[in-house]
Amino acid sequence: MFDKVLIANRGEVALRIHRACREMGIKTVAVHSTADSDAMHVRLADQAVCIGPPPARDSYLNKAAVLSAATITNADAVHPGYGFLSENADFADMVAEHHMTFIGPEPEHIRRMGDKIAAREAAKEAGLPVVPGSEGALQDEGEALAMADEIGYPVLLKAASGGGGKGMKVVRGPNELASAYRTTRSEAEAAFGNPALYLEKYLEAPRHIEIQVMADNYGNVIHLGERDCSLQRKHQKVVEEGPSPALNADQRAAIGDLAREAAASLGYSSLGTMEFLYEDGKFYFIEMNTRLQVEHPVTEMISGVDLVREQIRLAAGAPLEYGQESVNLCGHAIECRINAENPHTFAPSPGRVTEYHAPGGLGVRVDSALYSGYRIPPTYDSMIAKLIVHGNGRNECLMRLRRALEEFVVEGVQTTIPLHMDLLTAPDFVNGVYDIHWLEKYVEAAQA
Amino acid sequence: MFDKVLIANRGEVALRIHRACREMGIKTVAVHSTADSDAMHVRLADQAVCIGPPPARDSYLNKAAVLSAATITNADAVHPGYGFLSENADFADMVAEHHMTFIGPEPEHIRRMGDKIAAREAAKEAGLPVVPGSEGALQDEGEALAMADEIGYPVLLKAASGGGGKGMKVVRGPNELASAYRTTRSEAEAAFGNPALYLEKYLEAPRHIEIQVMADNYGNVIHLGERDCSLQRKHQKVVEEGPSPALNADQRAAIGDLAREAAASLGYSSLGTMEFLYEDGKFYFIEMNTRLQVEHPVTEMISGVDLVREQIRLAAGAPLEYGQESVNLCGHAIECRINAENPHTFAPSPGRVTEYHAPGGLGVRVDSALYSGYRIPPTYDSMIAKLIVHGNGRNECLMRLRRALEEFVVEGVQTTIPLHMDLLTAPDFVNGVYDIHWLEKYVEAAQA
Amino acid sequence: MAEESVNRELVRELATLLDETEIHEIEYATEALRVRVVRHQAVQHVAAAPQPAQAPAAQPAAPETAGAQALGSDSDLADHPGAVTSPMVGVAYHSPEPGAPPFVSPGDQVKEGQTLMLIEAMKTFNPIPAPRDGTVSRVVAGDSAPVEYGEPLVILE
Amino acid sequence: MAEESVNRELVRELATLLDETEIHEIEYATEALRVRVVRHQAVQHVAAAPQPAQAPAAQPAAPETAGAQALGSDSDLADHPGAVTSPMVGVAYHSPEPGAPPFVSPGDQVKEGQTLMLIEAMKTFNPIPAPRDGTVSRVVAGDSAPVEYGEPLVILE
Repeated sequence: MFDKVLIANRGEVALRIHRACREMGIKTVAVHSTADSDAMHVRLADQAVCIGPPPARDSYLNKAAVLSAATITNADAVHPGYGFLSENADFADMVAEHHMTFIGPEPEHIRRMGDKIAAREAAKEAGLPVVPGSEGALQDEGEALAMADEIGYPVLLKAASGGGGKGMKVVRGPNELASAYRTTRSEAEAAFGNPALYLEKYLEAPRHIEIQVMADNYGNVIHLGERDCSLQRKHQKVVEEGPSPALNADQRAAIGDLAREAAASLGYSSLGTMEFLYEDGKFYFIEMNTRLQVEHPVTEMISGVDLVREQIRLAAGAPLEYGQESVNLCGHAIECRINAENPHTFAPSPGRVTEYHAPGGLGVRVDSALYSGYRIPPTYDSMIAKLIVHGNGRNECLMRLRRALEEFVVEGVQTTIPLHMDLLTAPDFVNGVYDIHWLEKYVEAAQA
Repeated sequence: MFDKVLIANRGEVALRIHRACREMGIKTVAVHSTADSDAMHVRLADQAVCIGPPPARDSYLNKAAVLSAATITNADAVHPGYGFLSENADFADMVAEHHMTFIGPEPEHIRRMGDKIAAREAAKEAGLPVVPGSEGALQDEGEALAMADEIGYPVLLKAASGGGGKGMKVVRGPNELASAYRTTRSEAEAAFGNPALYLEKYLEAPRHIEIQVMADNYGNVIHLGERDCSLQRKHQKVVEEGPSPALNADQRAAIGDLAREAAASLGYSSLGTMEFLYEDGKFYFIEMNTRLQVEHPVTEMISGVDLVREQIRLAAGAPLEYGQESVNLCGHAIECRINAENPHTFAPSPGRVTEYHAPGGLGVRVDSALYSGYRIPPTYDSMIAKLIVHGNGRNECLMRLRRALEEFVVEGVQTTIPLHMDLLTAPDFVNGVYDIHWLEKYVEAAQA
Repeated sequence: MAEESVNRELVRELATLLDETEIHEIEYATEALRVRVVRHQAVQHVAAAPQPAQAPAAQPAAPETAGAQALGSDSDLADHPGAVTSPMVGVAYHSPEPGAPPFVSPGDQVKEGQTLMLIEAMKTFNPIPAPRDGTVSRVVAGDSAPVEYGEPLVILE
Repeated sequence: MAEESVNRELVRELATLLDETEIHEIEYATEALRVRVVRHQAVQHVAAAPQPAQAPAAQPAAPETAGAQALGSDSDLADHPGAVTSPMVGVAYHSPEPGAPPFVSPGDQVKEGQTLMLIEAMKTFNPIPAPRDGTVSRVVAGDSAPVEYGEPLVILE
């Protein structure tokens, strides 16, 4: 096992990783920008290294700085968290070249899954259903038109190197295709330096359902059920839950086994998430995340598995300690992402947190690096806390969520806690009847 | 189900009850003394009634005030929590006379188990092993001497109405008996108004192990495993854990079934705890608590059962929803009671909490009514928080406990957090090798 | 003003005003005296205690009572120097029996020991005696209204 | 009032009032006297951030550095007006190669652009130039010592 892990991240996930390491008896090195000197994980870590000024490109995205920090502190592994360098295959290579362990999969898997077209091909080969569409990058407008005729409108044009909802366009008929093709292509070029596009069937009202898998270096893979992350705003997940209100046990087992077999046939190791769209009883693979995810606590609460601990163990070459038959999903969990934003306009609200009081008691978990007096820097992501509740059933879980939100105090900045409170009064959410467009419409209606 | 529950308590347990009610959609009435106007449960409850001045006898123990508050707020049930009126059979009777429900067992069970001699007799009849000793109150010194000769020294003289460690004396030989008998008798008279004594075998180094039972009004009873509460100081529990490091699965099932059958044969309903001493593989019943216990979260964490919710359901006449075969104890849990006391001298340390920050993350639960700026009144119990951690095994649990204690911030008053940190470095505790005297000796050695 | 002694009442009054107006600083000067009171921002000592998110239910909330709904009204009058407060939780009655004239009305002169109201608790009616001679300036607790411990019943001046 | 001696009672009384009213500052002036009592916030803004309970491990902790162990020493010198701070994380070297004389020593006059140290990061050696002319008053970072971003290397005066 590792002696010392460098945490190449900030905020709640840095604290999450610190906690896992601390509980495993592993020393931690925090790296931080000058804006984060007072961050909680910096204070708790065994060692801390300032790696640069506030802009992420000069600190948290600065591969040389992170690696130098790992070198001078004699860390033997680097945990990248999520975001920043977590899906940077070159960084993973560099970590290995420096004789340290990157806590994640092999760089080749990161690289392959980071390219949307390659990922889709890999998924198809591995037996996963994909959204019908072009087999590779489109040659030209003509191919796009022929393809769209074949699979039927509406279709979606997507940048091969896109992500975060950028470089996408819905085309509802052949008359729109030519101009959409040209626009998306130049957007893709501008945003990602790669104009390659592909085209696929556009699903009208799918859910976003993802399967958590966990694989060791010896070919053993298990899945830990699904998370329903359909509640999104501007392609950012806002609320996640598991199990999905839309699946029954047979569907869960079927897609879980598909994901598990796919990971095995890819030769994948470490944690990973297969993301699917789900519509009319069918799953369509969209991408695979080769890292820890923000919403991982949902799975932890229903499976009893500490995913970060397992991720570290797997990276150290430990085998999975149990098989699929020992995975026992129990109860229901919901996670709310709480952002420092105006709950109506979503304008960021950085600044000093004058009071912070997290809810407690049975079935309530808070993952947050906030504390009273902490100043939320304006430089980074606005997510400041994750509230995760667990209950025996979904209804118990919703009731618990309400009482926990009522107890949550964050003063001095605006937060999205009121949005989550409002959601609990929305019959569609309470009934579990929502798709990936639902929240966007709900928010628009509330703003109108 | 009830519409409105009056919470006849204060502090963390009042908040615990409020949370359970809130999650069940039941309105809450907080009652409080003038010293507790700013208490968290008072602020969170749907209604609050000031019932008297700070001394407990004039407020929380004032039956008329509590009942009047219930009457004027139209509460339909009263939850007594633990301590105060929770084991007062007369109060339970009065609640019933006012056509409200006392959330607990029938008054006759409270009454019977509140008298140590009657409880012992009831337990024997119900098939529970008891510490060998006198069958009832001792007639005189002569009977005491004969009995002690029969069961062998050392023996313990105990006040029939005693509790909290008062009115007890260990006698190591016949020469000490006469004077001990007279002293304990007059102490019992003075402290409890009842000089009746009984005598029993004194166990040298037992563990305190208790079984949680849950019974409905229809004769169904289940047990939820044991809690090991051997870590005590001055007969107050300090750390509790479950499962006990001393029991194996067969022993657990055997004593659990005995407790379950005893509760059934007693016609008991509601939550209850059978407390045993455990030495050399044998259990000895000592008493039954007919109420919610401080350490109930240990059982909640390993069983997944919300005990307060169940207690309220059972009081409303609902049946148990599952049988013993569905009880699935999972992992390990440890609770630390955190008191506002000097961690070395245990001198109370009331006052203003200038900063409060509870630990969070996976497997960590905090039950506390503290908040930054709260003033801990000097009038009541010094317990200010319970930290409960859950893990897959005992070692994981201990590691998690350490990291959670490291994150716990309570400033402005002294707390026993450092004592708990120290305990984690004590090999006996880490190895689970302790009895009910161990902590007392550990603390004495640390003070020397 | 007396040179040696602090005008404590004045300072307390300014502190109260500071609270009430949510101002951070008050400077108050007369020819003889200048007083400045300051409260630094933010950390209100009770601020971390959650406020219930639910709207108050059936009963009328006391004005300015944040958090849990207080029982009666005008509980801020409890600090009034002339307030006679309830020594117990119960229901206040203005008259000895329904339809009878009230024990006291505003403007009445009362003697020490004279009954001002009855408080019913646990089916017993407890007379509330006037603690001193005075004039009833206000009857605060409503007839047949629930009252909590320490709640003002009558203002006697 | 007595011109020379402090009216301690008055100060104590104001201090008590400060507590009682939870005010942070009282200024109290009469014609003869002006007294101001202030209590600075108890709440240090970072106070809720947990402090590690573990003693620092092998490396020497920076003086006055609470919490996580800082890498180098003298990090409080970073605020010194003459400090030349490290633009990167790495290892500081005083000389161009082992055994060679150091680039600079205390007392040396240096010209803007003159190399003060090398910082090794990712196997490359980065010269740290003097930002201006001056005299080296102190060499802060040790030879072959790890340095973090912003850590003082040399004091130039």
